[in-house]
Amino acid sequence: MEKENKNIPLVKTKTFINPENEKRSVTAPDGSIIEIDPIKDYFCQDRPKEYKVRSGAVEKFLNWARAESLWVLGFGTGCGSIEIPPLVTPRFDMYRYGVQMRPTPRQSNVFIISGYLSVKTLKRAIRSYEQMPSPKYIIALGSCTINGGMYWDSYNTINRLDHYMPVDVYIAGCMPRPEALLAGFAKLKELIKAGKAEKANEYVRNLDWYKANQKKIIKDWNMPDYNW
Amino acid sequence: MDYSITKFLWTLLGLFIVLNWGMLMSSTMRRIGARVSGRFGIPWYQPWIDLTKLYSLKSQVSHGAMFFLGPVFRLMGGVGIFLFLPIIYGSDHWSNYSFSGDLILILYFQFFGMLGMALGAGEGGHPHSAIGISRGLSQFTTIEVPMTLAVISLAIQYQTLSISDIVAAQQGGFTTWTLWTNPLATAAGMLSLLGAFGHSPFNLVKAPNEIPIGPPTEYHGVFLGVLRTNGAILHVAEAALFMNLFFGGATNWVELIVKTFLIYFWSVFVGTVFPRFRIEQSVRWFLKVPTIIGIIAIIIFL
Amino acid sequence: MEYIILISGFLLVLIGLWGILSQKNLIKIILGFTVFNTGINIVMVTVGYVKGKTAPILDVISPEEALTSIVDPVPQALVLTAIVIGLGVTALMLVYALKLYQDKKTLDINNFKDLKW
Amino acid sequence: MVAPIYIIAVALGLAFLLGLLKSSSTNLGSLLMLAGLAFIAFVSGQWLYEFLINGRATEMIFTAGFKPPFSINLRMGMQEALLTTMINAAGLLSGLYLIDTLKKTGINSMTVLLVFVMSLNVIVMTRDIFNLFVFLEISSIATAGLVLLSSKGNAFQAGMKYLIATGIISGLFLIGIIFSYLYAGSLNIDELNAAHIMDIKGGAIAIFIIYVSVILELKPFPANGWGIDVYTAAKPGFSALISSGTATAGLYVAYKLLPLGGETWLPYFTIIGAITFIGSNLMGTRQQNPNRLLGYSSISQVGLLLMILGLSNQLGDNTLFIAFSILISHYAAKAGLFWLSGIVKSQNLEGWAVLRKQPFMLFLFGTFIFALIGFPPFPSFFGKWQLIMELATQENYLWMTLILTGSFIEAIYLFKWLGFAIKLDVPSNIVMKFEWNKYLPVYLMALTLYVIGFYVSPMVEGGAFINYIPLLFVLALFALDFLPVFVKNTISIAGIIYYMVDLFSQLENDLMRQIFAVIFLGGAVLTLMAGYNKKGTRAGFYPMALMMFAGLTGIIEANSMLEFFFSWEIMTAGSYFLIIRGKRSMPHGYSYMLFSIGGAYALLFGFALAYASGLDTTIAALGHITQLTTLAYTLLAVGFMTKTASLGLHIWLPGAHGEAESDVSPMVSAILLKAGVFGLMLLFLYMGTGTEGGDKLLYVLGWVGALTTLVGNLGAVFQEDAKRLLAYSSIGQLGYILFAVSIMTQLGWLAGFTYTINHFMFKAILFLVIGGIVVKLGTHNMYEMGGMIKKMPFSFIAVLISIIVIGGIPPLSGFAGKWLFYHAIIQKGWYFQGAVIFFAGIIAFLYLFKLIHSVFLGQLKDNHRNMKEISPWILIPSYLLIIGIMIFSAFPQKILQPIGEMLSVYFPESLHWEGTKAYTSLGYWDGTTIMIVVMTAFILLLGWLVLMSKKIKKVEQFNIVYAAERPFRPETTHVSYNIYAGYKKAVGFLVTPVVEIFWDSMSALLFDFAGWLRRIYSGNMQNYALHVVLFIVVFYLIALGGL
Repeated sequence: MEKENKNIPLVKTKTFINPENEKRSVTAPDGSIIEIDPIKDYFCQDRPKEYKVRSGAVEKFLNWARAESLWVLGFGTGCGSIEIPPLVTPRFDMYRYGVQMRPTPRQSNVFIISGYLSVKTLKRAIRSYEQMPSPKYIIALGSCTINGGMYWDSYNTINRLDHYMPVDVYIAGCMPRPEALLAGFAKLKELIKAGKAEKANEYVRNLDWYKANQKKIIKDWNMPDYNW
Repeated sequence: MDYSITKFLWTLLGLFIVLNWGMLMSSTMRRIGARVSGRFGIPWYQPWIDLTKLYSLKSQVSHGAMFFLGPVFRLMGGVGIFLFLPIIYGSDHWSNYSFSGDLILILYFQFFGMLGMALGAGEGGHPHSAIGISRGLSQFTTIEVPMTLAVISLAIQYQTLSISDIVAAQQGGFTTWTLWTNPLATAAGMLSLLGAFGHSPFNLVKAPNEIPIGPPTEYHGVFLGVLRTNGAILHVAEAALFMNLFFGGATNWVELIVKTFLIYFWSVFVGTVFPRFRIEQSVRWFLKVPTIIGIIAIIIFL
Repeated sequence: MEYIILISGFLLVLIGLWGILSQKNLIKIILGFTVFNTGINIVMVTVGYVKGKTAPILDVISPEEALTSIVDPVPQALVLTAIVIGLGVTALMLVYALKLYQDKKTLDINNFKDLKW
Repeated sequence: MVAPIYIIAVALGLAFLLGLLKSSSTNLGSLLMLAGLAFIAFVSGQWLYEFLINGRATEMIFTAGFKPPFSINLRMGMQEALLTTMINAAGLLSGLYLIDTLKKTGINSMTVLLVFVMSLNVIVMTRDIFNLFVFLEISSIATAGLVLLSSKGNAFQAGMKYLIATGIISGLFLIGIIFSYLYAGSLNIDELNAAHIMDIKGGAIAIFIIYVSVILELKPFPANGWGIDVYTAAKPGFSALISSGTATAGLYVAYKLLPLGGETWLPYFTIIGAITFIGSNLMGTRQQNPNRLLGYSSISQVGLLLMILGLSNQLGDNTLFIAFSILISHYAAKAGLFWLSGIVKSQNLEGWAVLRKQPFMLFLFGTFIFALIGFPPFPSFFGKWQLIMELATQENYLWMTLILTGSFIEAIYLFKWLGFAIKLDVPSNIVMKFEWNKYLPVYLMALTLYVIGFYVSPMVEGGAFINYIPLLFVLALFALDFLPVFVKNTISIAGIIYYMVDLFSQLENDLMRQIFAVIFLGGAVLTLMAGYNKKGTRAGFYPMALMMFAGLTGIIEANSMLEFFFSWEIMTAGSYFLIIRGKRSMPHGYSYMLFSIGGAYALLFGFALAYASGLDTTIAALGHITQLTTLAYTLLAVGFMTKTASLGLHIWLPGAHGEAESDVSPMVSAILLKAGVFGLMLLFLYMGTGTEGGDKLLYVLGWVGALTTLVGNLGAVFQEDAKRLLAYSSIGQLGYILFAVSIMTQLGWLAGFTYTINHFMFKAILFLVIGGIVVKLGTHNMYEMGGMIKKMPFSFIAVLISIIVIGGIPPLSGFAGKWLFYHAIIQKGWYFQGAVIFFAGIIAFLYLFKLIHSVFLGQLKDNHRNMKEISPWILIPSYLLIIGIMIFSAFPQKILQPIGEMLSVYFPESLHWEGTKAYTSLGYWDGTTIMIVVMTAFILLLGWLVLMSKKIKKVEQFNIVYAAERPFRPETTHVSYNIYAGYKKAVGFLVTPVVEIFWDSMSALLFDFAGWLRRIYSGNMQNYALHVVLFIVVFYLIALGGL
């Protein structure tokens, strides 16, 4: 599915570089001068590649394993993040379903965008998402991620999450209760088991479009486009 | 000295059993923990699923060669302890490669994995990794003090450092266990075990929610899978070591399973009751009560 | 009689020493020094003196008599030498006093403590 | 043959002749004066030659044709000839040196100089006590006259003080003479000596007066303020003459008059000598003015010689040898130093750094300093050795202690001075101008020291066997110092390899020495290889390095204690120069030297006790010490422990090793420290077990070793400086070795050997590699490094392997040490020491991780981006050592079994081998199998990971999970500084620098005491006169007043 650029009005954007990240030069021990570009030098500049989606019995089994072992990144974005902690309480006990919290994106598969996403947080959310190993999934929680919800005309939040990040499952409501989240997980599991949750590849495929969208509202990129 | 293929296969089988028992043990412990807080907890087979998933993830980044080798070192640490440990007393098949060294070998082989992990995590470049390692090493220096004292006490008691001989000396019933013949050494050893297993209050290496999650912050996918594999093996192997030293060893797998479970449970039990120490508290604690117990355990033999 | 001279010789030595140790003026110290030297010379002469014998000068008495009648000549010879040396030393001291005076325009020895410790 | 009387005749004649010259014809005058001085030097030299070569009999010269007592007579014997030659040589050279000054001040001063030298000659030769007095006075007057060469105001003051004091003293001397004449009826010294004046009533007073004045002439502490000022104020050229000439003559006077009072008076000489020796040296520690410092040093040396005279009845036949060898060192060194001081023209010690502009003069300066302290190959070394040996046979421990203490205090200020000269910034306001007449005397005096040192060495028992070949090699390298590094390095390595081959043929049956030979010389080759990456000439490095290695070789080769000590001191000197080469090494080289000298004196004391026990000079004498056995062993152990840097004596090491140059650090750490280990092993082998004191000592040393390990390792944990960290680690490792050898079982020693070999290998690697990196990155601070693994992968592997060995992680060879340790400790029953050792062993992981993490892992710093791998010349030796480690790890039995067999001669066998498997009564270990198992398993597991891995994306340093932000800079992301803060909070109290505080307060105490004491030198000439009088009174009260 190819996204089109029409949806977003083209606006000339001016990038902003924090003085801290301006180019600077340092002196090496042997006296030579080294130019440092803090935005580029420290980071891997490569574009991501799509991974191969296999089929067959083994892959089906592995998909089942992926579905039954959902590791959620502990990253709360909006007011919805308050709905996540109850999931580990006896009342909801998401561990039963193989859903666990992980503290680092490197070890997580599932990213719950829990509610409204300010531009500032969006940048962080994108990075965290990009740092997660594939296959990875996004659950968008609450109305704000769908159309901005009560923040639809806010100057500082986004209205449609899937312009910026590929969403697997939307959970509507303001706010959805933990039960809805559990239902969301169930839905996600279904998708994974069916082999339909390959949005990570879609993100890679349409990376330019996503990046263009992201850059339209995020002015101060202080890292390269894609975060490994 | 048996280098035959048969021996190798038996050892591999033993490793497989230990790995699976380790995973089962960990899920059981987590279920117990869940029940304490009124939950169901994970399914008993969750570790296997997690492991499968980790091994089947599709993208992988690496910070460098040492980052890549770190998990291998770590796994080697766990496997090594298993290899050099006579896991079942009186069994040729399950004595593994324990003929190549005695208790000292195992005590020092623990560092193999620690060091490798530390280096691997270090190359990851994440500050939390380094902080976690520095805590882990700091704590480990003091964990080993009561352990060393206990080992010396055992060596005086049994006049041997060979694990098989120590187990042999404990055969003959419940009352001949070190637990009863040398309770102070056992106490020192079991207190040091709390630190070695790294459950609360001594879980400041990974320190969830504080420096999430310490050394393996950058590890993911296959790397994490290797680390988890190691965790399962290591826990059983270490528990088996304590079992051999203090609780009469095991003459069959069932005995091993029961005893290692209880030994491991001891640390989980303490962990569910106490909150986490700060590093200096932990260090001081190990240098106080367990060390004093260890010293007394030696003094009584003087 | 010899004892009186001997004692007075020693007394002079002590007076000289007292002068050296207590006077603040360099010239007075040098005077003390000469007194000290004189005392020593007197002591030396006295030690060599034998009661009732004459000076060891051979043109008055014959050499044969000399052995029994003159006092020991050696101390006298020594004293002569010592007086000469004392003269030399005193002269040098006075030169030094002069130099010191030229340097600092004073003769008070408390002012000459540039070198210490 | 020219009769000695011509010395006087020609000098006096010339003096009068000079007076006739016009005052403007200074050139002619100076020529005449020099000719005169040369002539009298020739006369005395000719006599010396006659006595030495032709064995001529002593000649008496009777003046005026009469025999004593009616005439003055002179004696020209061996001693007189020697001393007058020395005096005249000094006179001639001083005359040459002062020629400009003399020309400026006029002909009269030349006259005075001639008369002065002549008077000293007569003082030496005369056998008439009154004549002695006359010429003493003449020399005093001449001295006072020559002080005026310096036209500074303070020279007048000094001369005045001198005149007043000597006036009092000579007056006193006169009274003494007249009274002794009264009792003995003669002025001839020989007859006076034969007269037994002591037995006559009142005779004691006469003797007392003579002695007190003779001693006062030698400027005893504290009644010597007048003398010091002369040294300070006079022209250095003349001070040299006072120091070398007057002191020589004065001492000979004392020697001549010794029989006058007989043995009952000797102790007073000794006591006064000792007080002077120690007191003056104490004063020296506070001096800032080089001339004044030299003055104190001169007086202290005279005190030492006075002591030796006082001890002459105990030293017996050796008195003259001892006195001469110390005197000649003092003579040449002090003259040389004073002359140098005139060349440098600096009023403070710091200004001497200007010597660095002329390295050869610096070399001479070092020569003089080392000769004064008594380092080999200078005569004073042999003299001091013989002195201490003889004193020990007489059980004169108090004097031994005092002599060594005094010498130590002397070293304190002399080495401070030398350090200033070597390391401080070259002052721009001081210019050293080459004037041949000033430089030549200095050269000659230094040459004298070497020649005489070589000449006297065979006179000491065992000295004939000293192997000078390595030293000649060193000398050759000195000569070749202008060559580029590459050539010199090759020559050095070739020489060492040749010598090693040669050495091995001698050590066929001595495995222990073989092992140490490999460590010392093999290590030398490997560490020298790293030198190939240096450029330029590297002036002075090679002679010094080779000097250290020559010393180390000598230690192995030594059969006698003298050879051992000789080599030990050579090694110390060489290593001192190596260490002090580092940029910021001055204080550390200084403390290294002081600890080394302290240790060397402890060794000397111990050797002396061993010698005294059986008059045996071989090293085997250590095996049967009967005098103060425990003390002897303790002292020897302490002596060796200064080199192994054990607890309490370790504070020099971190700085010395940490600040040394990058390839010097491995030399001094991996190799030099093993000299101490070798010494300890030798000592313990001879000592054996079973003696009560010995066992107690071993027990204490065991604890010391354990605590050293703890302190060293803990110290390393909290270091931020990479090389200091390694240095502290060395302290810890040496603690292990000390502990291991103290166990005194086969297992313990095997552990000791394992640690020794391992430490040699891994510390060489670490210091080489880390040193190379430190140089390359331009910083010592680990927190300023990071991420080097990507730039320097080979270095990383080398360091990784080393730290695996240090940590004792199987399968590498470090584990062998740990395993042996556990078994040894449990067999021996040293449980708690063992627990401390193992605690320390685990602490090692903290610093090892810090080291490798901070340098190689973590974040790469911006300014290190373009770094390349360190020089292959550093990596090659490192990888050769790694091969060694690997072989040792895979086949430990190949090395440990022969060592075990060697040890089974000394200890009951507690370890046996079956194939590759080692058994003790406690357990077993099979290094080879472990290696195979671990390697196989590791490869399989690596295969597993590779198999499971997906396509790996290699990412950059900031591609980390950073709470979804980016790190600001590498510096803020690299966790290294104070990484063990929490640990410090918990156990930081253990690293309170108690030992440093102790030594600091000790030195503060010493300096404060010296500072308090020197207030007696108020500068007031009356006070000084009072001191003289009080000295007489106190001496009288003690000697005759029954006090």
